[in-house]
Amino acid sequence: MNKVFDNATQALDGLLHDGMLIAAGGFGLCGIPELLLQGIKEAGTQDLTFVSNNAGVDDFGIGMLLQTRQVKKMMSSYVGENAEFMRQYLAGELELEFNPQGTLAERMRSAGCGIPGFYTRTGVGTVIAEGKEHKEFNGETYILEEGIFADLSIVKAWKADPTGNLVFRKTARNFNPPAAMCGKVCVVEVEEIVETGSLDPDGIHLPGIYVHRLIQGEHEKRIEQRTLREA
Amino acid sequence: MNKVFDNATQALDGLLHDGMLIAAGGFGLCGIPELLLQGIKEAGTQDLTFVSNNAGVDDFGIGMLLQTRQVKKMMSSYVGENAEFMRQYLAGELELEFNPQGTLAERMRSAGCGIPGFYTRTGVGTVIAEGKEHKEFNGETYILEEGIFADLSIVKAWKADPTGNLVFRKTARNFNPPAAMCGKVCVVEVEEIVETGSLDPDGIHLPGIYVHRLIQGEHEKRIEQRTLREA
Amino acid sequence: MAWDRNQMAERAGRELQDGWYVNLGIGIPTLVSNYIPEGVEVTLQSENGMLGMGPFPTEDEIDPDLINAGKQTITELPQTAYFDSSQSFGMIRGGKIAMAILGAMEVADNGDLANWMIPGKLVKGMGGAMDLVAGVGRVVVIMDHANKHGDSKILKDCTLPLTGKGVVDRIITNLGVLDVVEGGLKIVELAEGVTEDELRAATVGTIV
Amino acid sequence: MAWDRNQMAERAGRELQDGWYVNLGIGIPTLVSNYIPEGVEVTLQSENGMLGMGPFPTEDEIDPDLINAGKQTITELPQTAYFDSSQSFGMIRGGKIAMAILGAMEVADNGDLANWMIPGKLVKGMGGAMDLVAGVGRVVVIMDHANKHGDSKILKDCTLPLTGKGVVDRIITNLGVLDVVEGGLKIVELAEGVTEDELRAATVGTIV
Repeated sequence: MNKVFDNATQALDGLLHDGMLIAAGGFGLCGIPELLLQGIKEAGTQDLTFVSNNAGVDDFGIGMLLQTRQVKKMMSSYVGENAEFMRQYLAGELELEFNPQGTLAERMRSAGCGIPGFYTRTGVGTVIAEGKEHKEFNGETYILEEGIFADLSIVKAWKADPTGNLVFRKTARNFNPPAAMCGKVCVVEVEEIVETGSLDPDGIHLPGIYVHRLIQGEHEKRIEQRTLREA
Repeated sequence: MNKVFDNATQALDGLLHDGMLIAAGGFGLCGIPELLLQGIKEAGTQDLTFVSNNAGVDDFGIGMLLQTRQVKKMMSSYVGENAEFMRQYLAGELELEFNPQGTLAERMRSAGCGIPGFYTRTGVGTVIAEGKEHKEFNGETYILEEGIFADLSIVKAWKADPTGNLVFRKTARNFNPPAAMCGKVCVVEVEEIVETGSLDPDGIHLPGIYVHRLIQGEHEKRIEQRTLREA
Repeated sequence: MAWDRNQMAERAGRELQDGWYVNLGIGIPTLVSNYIPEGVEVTLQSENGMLGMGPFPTEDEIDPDLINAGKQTITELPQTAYFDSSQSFGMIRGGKIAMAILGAMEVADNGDLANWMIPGKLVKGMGGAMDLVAGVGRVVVIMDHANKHGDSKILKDCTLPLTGKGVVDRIITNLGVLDVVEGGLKIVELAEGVTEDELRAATVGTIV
Repeated sequence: MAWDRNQMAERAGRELQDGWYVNLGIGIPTLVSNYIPEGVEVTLQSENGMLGMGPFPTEDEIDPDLINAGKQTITELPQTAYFDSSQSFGMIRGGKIAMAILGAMEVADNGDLANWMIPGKLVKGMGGAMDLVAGVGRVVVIMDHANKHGDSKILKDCTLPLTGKGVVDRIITNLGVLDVVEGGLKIVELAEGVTEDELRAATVGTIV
């Protein structure tokens, strides 16, 4: 069973269809699956819904697919930093479902763990709670949030072995593990595929069972806010 | 803020009271907080409820506390391998709440994550589902399981730094992280406390935020089923 | 004539497909790991927190921190990954495990499974069995066709408390292989030397 | 006379207790990290998956894989631990973070908070703010007492969409410190040179 593919186009072959729901890892531009997003752009798949904490910037990340009008809907917690997003949204060309960041992460993790719904205090008394079931536990009110089951997960990790065991690096881990868990199929891009047996089995962040296809490639890893202190 | 204590007795000082709910890590005798269980035995605290996957064996683990009659109730998935347990249970001296193993783990993790309830397919149509709320998601039936919020967590890890960052070893990880998450206070025993900065920040299994007190000590690490193959 | 334990395990081994992640129960199911067909790579999950379970250890490989779900000492493989119990059952509940092969006390012809409790007897607990049957992609039961008293373990209705309702996909016994289908059970295969009449006669559950 | 941004941050710094894990919002709250009192050790959480947030990097320390919740490049410390977003918000929702210090557009005298959306304007999203105010042990707001038009940001009822209902414990403004208590707000402290009458006059929300 070979999980390793040559490039994004091959790794995505047969997995894309118009109108599908794609879960993408990353926070801002940190840890986003840039090669796979480029592959989706090239494939030209239409009417996509993305579950992703952010929407990239105008010319990078999911922003790229907004420019090519491939995105129908975003499920996100924060979509600043993207003028084209705002233009399409305010023109009614793009749907947007805001989720509190932690609710979004947990909805992805839950789906991946076979949990179709969970209760949270987050958003009680706000617009987020409207239309959702309310329930009391120990005298406090919680709302029901549902798992997000995606058709495809696209994920960026640092290293993988050929069996798909993944290691992430620093804050580039972020939404990648929950995104990986919630898809029917999960495709991963890494900076380096290492030999099986060379990763510490106690140090694997996401076991290969979650990973169906794998590519290695060069990453731009663009920085959004270059903030320095005096040396 | 010092988290490091000299021994189990000191680390448990002020935290124990009769009738409390204690979450304990470990699976079988693997990765159990043996020093802290010994400390609880010596403290003589009564009417304890333990959330723990298993109940130890007659003279080790929670089994020790069954012999001293300190345990009122077990919340577990499997309690074989323990004759004294069975004797007390069949004599009506011990309460027992069976939980499917995954439900037990998720109930602990959920509480630690501020989730008071979640839906699962596990146990639907069995005695486990009796009296629990049933709900349909996408045409399938699930039951509501509630978070287990413990008064105290006792946990065994392999290494810690003085800030409480924990690393576990092999399958001794098991229930320890979810147990650590679900308690108001969490006390941890490790084989070795290492210098702050010597653990890989990407390789920490449970960050110090979950850990309130910490001891280092010698562990017996008893083996339950010594099973060999021919060399 | 009928299959012995090892032949049943060998037959179960032919259920495995390349690339699958699989959970094997305690007892005969454990034997299946000896019969993984040539060219088929499967990864064994141990629900106490491990993917890539290796064989039992030699004397000097023994590690108290490395056991399987039956609490037996085991070893790791190059592709092994460890994780905690909530993650382990997350992957089970989430359908990431392609198949579980489990023992059973009773199976009903609608796929109901009873394998954890005999009322009035010592009750040890369900462990991870309820999670497995509710969560994995496919549930294969491997068991003797009859119990010690010679009575069919394949019934119209289970008499023992259930582990799961309508969860079994396939049953492998010493007499053959049966699938749970609409309306009852379908004979997939007969064990060597077993006739269809013999299998039907030995089965209480409806065979369609 | 009143406090400036740095004095407000310094005052907020005195809210911190030794051993606490704390989340600081973007803007003035970020400045609080410059005013952690002597002898008080706090660990800063960044909700994108980090405990033990260090200062901004020098040019040669910059790492694209290491940013804070405001997407700014940062550094790690010896006690740093990384984790994923579901774990990060698990600790937030689970009450493991002792305090969040956040900015606000409006606060009501019952503790309602609005800090994420102005209808009709560009909507960027709530990010992690709703999770933080619902989950952390204590919520301290730090903001100017009045908006650009000179109107009180402390109201009887918020006019903007809420981030959380009844979630604010303490408000630190340029004019002083107020606690949300039964029936309204209680003055805890006046900024240097500010009188109680001035504070009351500048506040629309009920002061008890």
